[in-house]
Formats: sequence, C-alpha cells, structure tokens
Amino acid sequence: MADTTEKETPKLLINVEFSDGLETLIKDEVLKKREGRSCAQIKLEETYGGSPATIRHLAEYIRDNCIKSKPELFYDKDGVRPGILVLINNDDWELFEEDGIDKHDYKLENNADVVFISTLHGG
Amino acid sequence: MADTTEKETPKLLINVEFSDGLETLIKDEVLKKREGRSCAQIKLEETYGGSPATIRHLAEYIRDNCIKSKPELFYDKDGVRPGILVLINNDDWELFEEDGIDKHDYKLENNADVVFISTLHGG
Amino acid sequence: TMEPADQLSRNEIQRFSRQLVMEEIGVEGQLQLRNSKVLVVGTGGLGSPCAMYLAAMGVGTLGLVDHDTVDHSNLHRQIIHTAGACGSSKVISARMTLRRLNPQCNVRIHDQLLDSSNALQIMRGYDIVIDATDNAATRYLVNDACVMLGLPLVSGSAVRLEGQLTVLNYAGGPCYRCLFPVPPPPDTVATCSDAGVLGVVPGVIGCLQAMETVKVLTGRKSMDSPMLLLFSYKAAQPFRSVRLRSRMASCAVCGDAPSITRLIDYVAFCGSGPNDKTPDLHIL
Amino acid sequence: TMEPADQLSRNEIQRFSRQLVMEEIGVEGQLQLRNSKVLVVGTGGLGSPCAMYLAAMGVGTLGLVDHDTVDHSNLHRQIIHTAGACGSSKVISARMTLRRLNPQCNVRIHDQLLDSSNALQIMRGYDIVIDATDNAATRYLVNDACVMLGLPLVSGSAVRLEGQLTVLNYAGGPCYRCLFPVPPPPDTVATCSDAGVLGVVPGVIGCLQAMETVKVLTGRKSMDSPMLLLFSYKAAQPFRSVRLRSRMASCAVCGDAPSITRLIDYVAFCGSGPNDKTPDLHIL
Ligand SMILES: [Zn+2]
Ligand SMILES: [Zn+2]
Repeated sequence: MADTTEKETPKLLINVEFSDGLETLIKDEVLKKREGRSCAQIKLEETYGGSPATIRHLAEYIRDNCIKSKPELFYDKDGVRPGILVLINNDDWELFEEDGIDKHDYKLENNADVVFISTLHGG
Repeated sequence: MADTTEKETPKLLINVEFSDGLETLIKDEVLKKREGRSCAQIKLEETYGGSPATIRHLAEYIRDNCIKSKPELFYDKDGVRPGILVLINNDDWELFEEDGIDKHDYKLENNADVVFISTLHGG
Repeated sequence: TMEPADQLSRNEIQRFSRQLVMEEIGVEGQLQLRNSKVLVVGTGGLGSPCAMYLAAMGVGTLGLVDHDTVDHSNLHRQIIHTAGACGSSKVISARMTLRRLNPQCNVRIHDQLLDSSNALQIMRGYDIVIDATDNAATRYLVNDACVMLGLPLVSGSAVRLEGQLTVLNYAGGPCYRCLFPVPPPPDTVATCSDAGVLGVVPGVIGCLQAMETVKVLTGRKSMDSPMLLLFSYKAAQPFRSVRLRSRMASCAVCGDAPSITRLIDYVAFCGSGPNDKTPDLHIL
Repeated sequence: TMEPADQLSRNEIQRFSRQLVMEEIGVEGQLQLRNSKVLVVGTGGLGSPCAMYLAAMGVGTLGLVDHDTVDHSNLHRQIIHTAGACGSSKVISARMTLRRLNPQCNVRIHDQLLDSSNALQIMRGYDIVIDATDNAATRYLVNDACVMLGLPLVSGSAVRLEGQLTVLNYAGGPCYRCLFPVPPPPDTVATCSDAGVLGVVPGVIGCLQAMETVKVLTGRKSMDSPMLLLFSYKAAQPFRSVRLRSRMASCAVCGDAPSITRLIDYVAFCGSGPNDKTPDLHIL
C-alpha cells in the first residue's frame, strides 16, 4: 500500500536511452554516458490523474523537460514522432500493443528500460 | 532447509551452452537448439561429498556423460582443457577466481548460465 | 543470363572448397547461391562490401542499381570504387571490381535512378533485394515494390557511427511500412553527406547484409521472431538484437486490406527525394 | 616513409569530408589516422577487409606481412585479392588493391613468414598491430612481440561460421597469454582449410578489427573493462559481448615477473606451426 500521508509521492524510476542521433536533441545535463551509450534516469509519478504512468507520460515528460529545442523533433501532436522506434525492455514497443489499446498507453513499471532510437536512412 | 527424508535429493539446474565448435564434441541427444545456439540443461547435485557443486563438478559431469568420444578434447587431467574459455553468467570465469582459489572451484547457483567456447585461430 | 546449374564445375569446387566442407552450405547451398539472382540497390557504403562478398561467395547473378557517379568523398567507405573511377558511373565501376574478384559472377547493371516508373520492371526476376540506399523515399519505394513482387528485402542503413540491419517482408515478418507507417519529417533525416559517416560503419552493416542474404538463399534464415540488429561504434557492447513486431494486419502495403496496390509518388510521400540536400539543421 | 603532417591537404579534406564533420573523428582524428603506422599480420580473410578499410579511411602507413601466395580457394573470402592474382605474392597483390583504393596510403610490404628471428624487427616502429593470422603459433608470436614492444594488438579470428574479436595488451587489459597461458592441443585447432569458413564471416570480423584500430588510434577506445566480442552466423542474436579478465600478474610475458623476455620457439611451444596441415580429425 502506498503511504501518502506525509512522505513524497511515490515515484517511478525509468532508465531511458537515446540512440542513433536522438541523443543530440537532449540537454547535456540530462544525459549520462554509460558504457558508451547516452542514458538518462527519469523520475515519473506513479499515477497521473489517478491512472498509472505510461509511455505517453514518459514521452511528454521528456518533451517538456529534456529537449534542448524543437520538441516537435521528438514528439508531435499524436505522440512520439514518426521515424522513432521505441524499445521497452529491449523489445519493439509494438509487441506490447493490445487490441484497441495504443502502444503509448503501455503502463510503465519501476526500473523499466526504455530506448528511443532514430531510424537511419543513409548508407 | 533441504528436506532429505523421502524426496529426491535437491538438484541444481545449470543452463549450459557449447560454442564455436565445441558443440561438435557433445552427444546429439544432450543438445537442444535455442535461437540458433547449442544448449543443454544439466542437472547437478547440490552438494558432492558435502561440498557445494562447482564448475569442476559440472565439467566432470559433462566429460563423463555428454561427450561423444575423446573426453580429453574437453577435459584433461587439470580441468577444462587449454583453449576453452568459460563464461559464467556471460562473464569470463577468471573474473570469479579469488586469491588462492582455483576458478574451477567457483560455486554454481541454481539456474546459472555457463558457456564453454573454443578459441578460434583461423582467419 | 545464366542457366541454372545442377552441379558445380571443377573451378567452382576449387574456389568454394572452404564453403563446401561445411554442412550449413555444402554443395547444395553453394548451388543455391550459384543459381540465385540478387539485386543490390545502391553501390555506396553498404552496397560496396555487400556486393563484393556476395560475388566472392558465389552468388551467380548480381544486379546493381545506381544512377550516381563516383565522387572523391565516397572513397573512404565505398571500397568497391577505386580512386581512378572518380567521375565514372558507379555501377560500371562496381562491375569492374566484381569481375576482378569473380569473373564467373554474372553482373547486371542498371545505371538508373530507381523510381516508381521503373522499379517493378528492374526488380522483377530477382530472388531477393538488398536495400543499400541512402534516403527515405527510395527505402519506401524499394519496400513497396518488394511487397508487390513477393521478394524478401535485406535492409541496412548507416549514418555517423551507427548502423541498423533487418530482413523485411520475410516469413511473416514486417515490411518497412509495418515498422514505419508514416515517413519521418524531412528535417529529421540525417544523410551521410551532412551528418558524416565513419568509413567502416557501412562496411560492417554491408557485410552483415551479405550474410543475411546467404541465410535466406540457402534456407537457413530462422523463421522465428523477426529481429532488428543495432550497431554502435561508441558502445562498449557494440551490437544489440531487438525483437520486432510481426507483419501488421493494418499495413498499407502488406496488410490484410492494402490501400497501396501500385507504386506511388515517394518523393511527395516523404517530402524529400533521393537528390535532395538535407536542410542544414545538423540534427538527426 | 611519410613525414608526420600537422594539417590535411585539400585532397584529403575532400576525400575524408564525411569523417571530418563528426566530432568523434574531426580534423584531429583524421590527422591521427594520417600519421599512424598500422601493421596487418596476414592478408587473408581477416586482413583483406581490415587493410582495405584502414587505407580507405585514411591510415597513413600500412604494413602488410604475409609469405603466402594467392590460391583459388582463398578468393571466396580474401577480397583484397583478385582472381587474376592467383599464384602471386599476397602482399604484392594486396598492395595493388590498396593503391587503387587510396594512392596516398604508404603501403609497406613484408613478403616473409613472421617468425622469432624477424618479428621484432618487422614490428618495431608501428603504432598498433592487427592479428589477422590463421594459426596458434603465430598468434602467440605476435602477442609476445607486441608485449615486448609495448604495442596494442587487435586480435580477430574466424573459422566456419563463428568469429572472435578482442583488443589485447591495451590499457591494463590482458594479453593473449593472459587469456590462454597454455596452448591448445594441436588436434583441437581447426583451420579454415579443413573446417571451412563462410566468406563473409572473416569479412565481418576484419571490418570490426579496422573499427577497433580507429578507436585506439584516435584515443576513443574505452579504458573500461576489456571485452571479447563473439560472433555466430547461426544465432538469432549473432553478437555477444563478454567482460574479460584484466592483465594477469602471473602472465609469463606481460606479468609482474615475466619468464619470457625474448621470443621463443613458437612451433615447438604449440606443437604445430603456420605451415602444418591440421591432423584429419574434423573437430575443432
Ligand atoms: Zn507491411
Ligand atoms: Zn599477459
């Protein structure tokens, strides 16, 4: 049971990585290099308006707090912008989309690993 | 507490993989293909003569029960033969050698992952 | 064109002896390579090693599509082209190198910009297609044509210090549009020209494209869950394999009720084309 | 020999522009490559792509050691050699290809079998050594000479459908003898000649050797725990990175009290040499 009397609101800790160019969008103070990868630990509320935190809450948090400029290069009106692949615990987030439920509404657990990757087109 | 009254002796289940040619030494009936890798699940006793099961017990078990022929190509008088690298939970087993304690005496836990890899010399 | 063979020549037995001794290739696999027709779209950083290894390993017919000419700034990564070929047609330069490597390989060149008017005609008759292109519009074009022709697509890409590899439209797996139904905004697409690329990065991915092609041609490609391989020069663990979605029933081209049944205008669809310079934004 | 340069020529700026735009290389990194001397031991399956990409990317001086001649059975994987070079010296054939790719690269050839009598002399003066050899005895020889000369060693190997890669004798990491103090029994050592090899497998590893070399030369190689990269054609996840031990204080050549302080007889040590045919055991 969550104890909400005096203490801080419970938080979720999400391990986020930005890859294949997306890291250039993110503020330097947010990024930590971990074994040559660009990572960030992001604290979310456990619930937003009574509902559990989802990928959408994470992406909106990043858009609002972590992007240097041009948040639309990360998140457009419909969600994470086209051309960004999202991995949840190292699997394509589409594997978690259930019938009729958008993948943005995937519920995050504490300590989840989320990777945002830009698709590459060059060669 | 281990209950040794009526039931089977407790067992350790070890996930073993043979790689880079070593799989050709192993009996077909022992090997299972898992995502293109040559694996085996090996059951060890929790203890041997009162001492916990180690890599040496695992290697001797393999030598005695899993090798098609020529066990000396896997295990010589001193242990796992030269030219075989052993990974415990995906790390070089040498990382687990402690002062004065041979790496063969590393204690195995239930569900440990052990990989035996032949060094390659060709090019 | 090459007649299908049902046995290897003495010359081939000698040349491919190191592949013939392995049960995973063997005479049967070598004949499958010999009787295969592979189309490599793009003879740049990815297409260079990919085409060279496919020819060297014994693929019988290799098609090359490219409309470009060799430039000095290509040479650090496009190892199929020599310094002396600067200014010449890429497919002609590439064919010369492939002939030097394996004179028995039948190299067909298509010195054209692949577009909606010619793609199906060029691609028809091949067994598998390698996407070694350098822009989003051509990637959607190649994908849609592969779906329409029922061809597996070995897709690779590389920019800066990163690379990506996946086999598409194969064994119930996704096509490119299943993964990316909506094209990225043009100003988010980095090219090798403006973002740069380390020469060996497309080298690694191009080799792996040749490897995946051999797996498909010899029937050794796993039908299990489709995977995406991610490569990063800077990471302590430079490779990562990721499980991908299956084919999407909702896909506009390979789905259950496709809305795209003939090739469209891909430059309009993506908002930029193969010849566009990327806006000077220096972001990916 | 080449004088060290402190700026790039116009030709180099054009040729390497795609590498110059990246901060991880840039002008400084490109000059480091330009002023580096890299020795590639072996111009076979691993040495072919490795030397080609190093020359293409702008390494200034590239040494090649090999005593062998090109054989038809090499061509499926040794893409530095053309079919027309069969019968010729490998280092001469390799130099011809490298000159075509980058005439500015200074290629030094050593048309010799590397052995204890000549190794230190050949290797001295290089900044880094690539082990692209094909037998255990030469691997111990190259390792010991690198330790004695204080040179990092980029070690690659490939047989059948598997490959291995690691950087040795670098930043407190292990040398080859730290990993393998005792040589393997000769009848457990598979060679490409008898066990076979798929052409592109050494291609992948050779490219990755070139990549690791660039990291070391430009000072971008992580000093963190040493890693071994394992590659397998058949695995759904074809790469695996493994943490390795550090340098062993007990190592006979790089340890705190080395017993090997000059080169030994490596053929006797391993029980087989570079020219031996492996016994017909067909196991690895
Ligand atoms: Zn689709
Ligand atoms: Zn050592």
